[in-house]
Amino acid sequence: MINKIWPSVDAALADVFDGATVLFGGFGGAGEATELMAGLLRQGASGLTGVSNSIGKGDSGLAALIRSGRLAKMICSFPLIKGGEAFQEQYRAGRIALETTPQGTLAERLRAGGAGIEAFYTPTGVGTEMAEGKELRSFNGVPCLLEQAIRGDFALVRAHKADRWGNLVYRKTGRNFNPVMAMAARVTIAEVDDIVELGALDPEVIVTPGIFVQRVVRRGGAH
Amino acid sequence: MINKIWPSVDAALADVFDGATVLFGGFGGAGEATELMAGLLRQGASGLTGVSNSIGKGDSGLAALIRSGRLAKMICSFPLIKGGEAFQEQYRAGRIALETTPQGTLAERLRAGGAGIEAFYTPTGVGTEMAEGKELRSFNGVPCLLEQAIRGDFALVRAHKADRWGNLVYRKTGRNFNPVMAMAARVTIAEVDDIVELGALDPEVIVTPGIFVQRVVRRGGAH
Amino acid sequence: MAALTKEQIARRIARDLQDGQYVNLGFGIPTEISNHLPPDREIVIHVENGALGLGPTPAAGQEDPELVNAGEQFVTLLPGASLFHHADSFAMTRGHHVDVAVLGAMQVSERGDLANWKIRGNDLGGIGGAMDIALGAKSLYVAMLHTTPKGECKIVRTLSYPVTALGCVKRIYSDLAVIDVTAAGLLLRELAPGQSIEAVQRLTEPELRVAADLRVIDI
Amino acid sequence: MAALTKEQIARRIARDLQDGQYVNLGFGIPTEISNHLPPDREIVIHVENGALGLGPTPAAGQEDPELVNAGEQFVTLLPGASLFHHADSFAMTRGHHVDVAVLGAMQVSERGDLANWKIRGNDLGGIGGAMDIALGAKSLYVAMLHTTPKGECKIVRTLSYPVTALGCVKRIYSDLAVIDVTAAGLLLRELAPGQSIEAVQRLTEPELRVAADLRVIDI
Repeated sequence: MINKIWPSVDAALADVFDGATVLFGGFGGAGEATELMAGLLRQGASGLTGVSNSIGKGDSGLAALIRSGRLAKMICSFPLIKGGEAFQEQYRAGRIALETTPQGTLAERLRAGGAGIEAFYTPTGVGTEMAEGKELRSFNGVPCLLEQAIRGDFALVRAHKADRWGNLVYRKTGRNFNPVMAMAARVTIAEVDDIVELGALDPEVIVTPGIFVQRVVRRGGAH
Repeated sequence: MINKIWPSVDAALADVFDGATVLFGGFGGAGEATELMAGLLRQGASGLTGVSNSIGKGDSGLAALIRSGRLAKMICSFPLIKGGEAFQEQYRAGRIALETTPQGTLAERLRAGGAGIEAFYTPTGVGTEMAEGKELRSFNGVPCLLEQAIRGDFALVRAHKADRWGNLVYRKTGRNFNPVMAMAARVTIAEVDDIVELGALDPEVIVTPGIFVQRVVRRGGAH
Repeated sequence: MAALTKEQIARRIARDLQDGQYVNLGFGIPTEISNHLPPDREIVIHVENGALGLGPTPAAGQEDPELVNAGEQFVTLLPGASLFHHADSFAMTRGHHVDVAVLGAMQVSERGDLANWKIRGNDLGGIGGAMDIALGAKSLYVAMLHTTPKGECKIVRTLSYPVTALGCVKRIYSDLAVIDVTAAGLLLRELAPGQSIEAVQRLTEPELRVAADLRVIDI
Repeated sequence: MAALTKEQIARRIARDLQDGQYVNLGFGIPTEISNHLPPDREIVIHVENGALGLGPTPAAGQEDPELVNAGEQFVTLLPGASLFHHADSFAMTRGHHVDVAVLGAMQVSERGDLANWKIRGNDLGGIGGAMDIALGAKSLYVAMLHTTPKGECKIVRTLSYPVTALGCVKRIYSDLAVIDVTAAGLLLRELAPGQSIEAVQRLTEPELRVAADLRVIDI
């Protein structure tokens, strides 16, 4: 019997290893796996490469991980945001590397990683700083940059409901990066509001099929 | 007020021009826009490039268009199927060109066209006939072929329900190529079982947002 | 000689949005546009974080933390709205499905190059979705104050700020004027009430051509 | 000396599918496997035309023309099933999310190269999803009769039929044997009842190594 429901956040995160690449879902406070991020802080893995739209705010979640020196590198589209001092301090102290990538390119690179597409040509970023060191090539008269897939060892995603097969649905703009990150990681761990019976989710409305999800934890459950 | 509902198949197809590229949704009889295909036969445009998973069966739909000599070229993954004599006759008589592309590559090329991605590298087809004339390049040790986006002037898609903004939901495996074809065409015409009030489709379950759909016709309506 | 307020700029832009258009609104003045949409038109607002069909700002107490726009402000959905993930959302912009995007700017060049993401000389900058949106919208409008707080020209011959996208801006709406970017250079189409061609030209680095039907912005 | 029937091949393969695996089944013998899945395991069947979690063939009169598999046969969905479009479906295969694919074959080489889509010398062939699936599955199994109807070897040193994918086959299940493709060549693991190593070798072009624990297929 397939049962991807894990009893606790800590159990689900136990095998995150030093140097792993971790994908963090969420945008603007919506769709963030806050309990998994807090769990990762307890868990202690370091030297991580983080992939996320931004670098976290204040002193919880991704910002807390960064402040604790657990990330060696960030790949993101918003390294400079209000409340993002944790990252800025680490960055200016030379303790964290940064790869800035346009938001749409970030989403597409993750989807490519999940879909087995190794690289693609996009017009975004041509003529900008983002083009530095990247191949420039035109197709049908459209100049494009070559961008490569991103894959994660782990993805920490937030969803609304899950079943024991790992099927996920989201809530409103909490969806954001979560579905493409779920595709792109070897181990996707989903933090969800509710766990429902198998069959309770209409096959037509499942956004992330369980094939992309390895572990599910319920919010508000045991650490 | 946005109203993408068109009164008839013939009106919705009136501007299909000679030489247009037309994307035909459907797989194995599911999700085929049969009334739009019959309408295109009446409409008379010729020299078309068709994009579809197969080349149609028997003597209706795509097969009827091909038998009538209206397609100059097909891009598909199944040019040889039981019941596909219409295509085979035209092909062997040198009256239709063929580009065979693996099914997953076909879906991805259409999605790329819709997403503004001009080209991508995929491992599919390396070492096969499909590699002929295509650039071969390795990423992270994975040999890949360069494949280019496909875009259509028109897409004839089949869906289950639509609203006047053109939002679509599908039924079961009738979904298949329809959502990526809707993305990839300049004018997407959707043939639907039902038209519902705006707001009747839950925003969470809409598969094809209306931005990808220009015209909607109801099945069983006027020609 | 008063320049337009930011709200008046937003109102002016709103009038140019057409029934049925899909529109992406950036941070700052552009966000304000959604409060001034013509009531007789259906304009579908796209946010890159994954929704089409935004409605008005929610009433106090009605905010949903999982329903925000790209500026992290609470929003609502209209009937007909749809939700989707980031890759699909940027397929809409990059794939030229969005009709109009309105973005803020630090600088715009006479060729329509846009700079709006990073201060000159800064090591960090938040690019977000600006590059994808600037390049992908069928028409890109810029909404901005005509000069910096120090009075420096923001409409320039060549960008000195880091580029967002090249040759993308179609029209500039400032507090002083409405200016089209054309193949023949910048075309002054409208002036704020009380402004003169000469006054606007003094605050604009490239030479302005003047439209035959130059008008005063109706506010 | 009876070889296995196609149904027996399908049964034998079904026994190797593990609880929780995502499995794609090609045309022919592979399709038959779904009728022999171990009842104590949950195995999630993927079809490339857009569903996960296929159930048994529908009862007569219960067929839904919009619910078919890749072979255009009517299917059903189990609780837990999901539906998706073609690009997402092939993301599952190309992106190495599908654990096992079972495909038919015209030829398999000793290096695990697969030919299964086009007759030698034919101008037309239906490739469909075979290339994507062969290359993307974590483990690719082949289900086939050991020889052609004319008695020609289908397991060969080098493919003479058009290639589907190179180096992709992990295991071959035929009516005569179960053979692993290993870095050191083909390894004979199981024989059909009444078959001998020598008899199978005679019908197999490359040299077979024989597993230390060679067994008879339990049917």
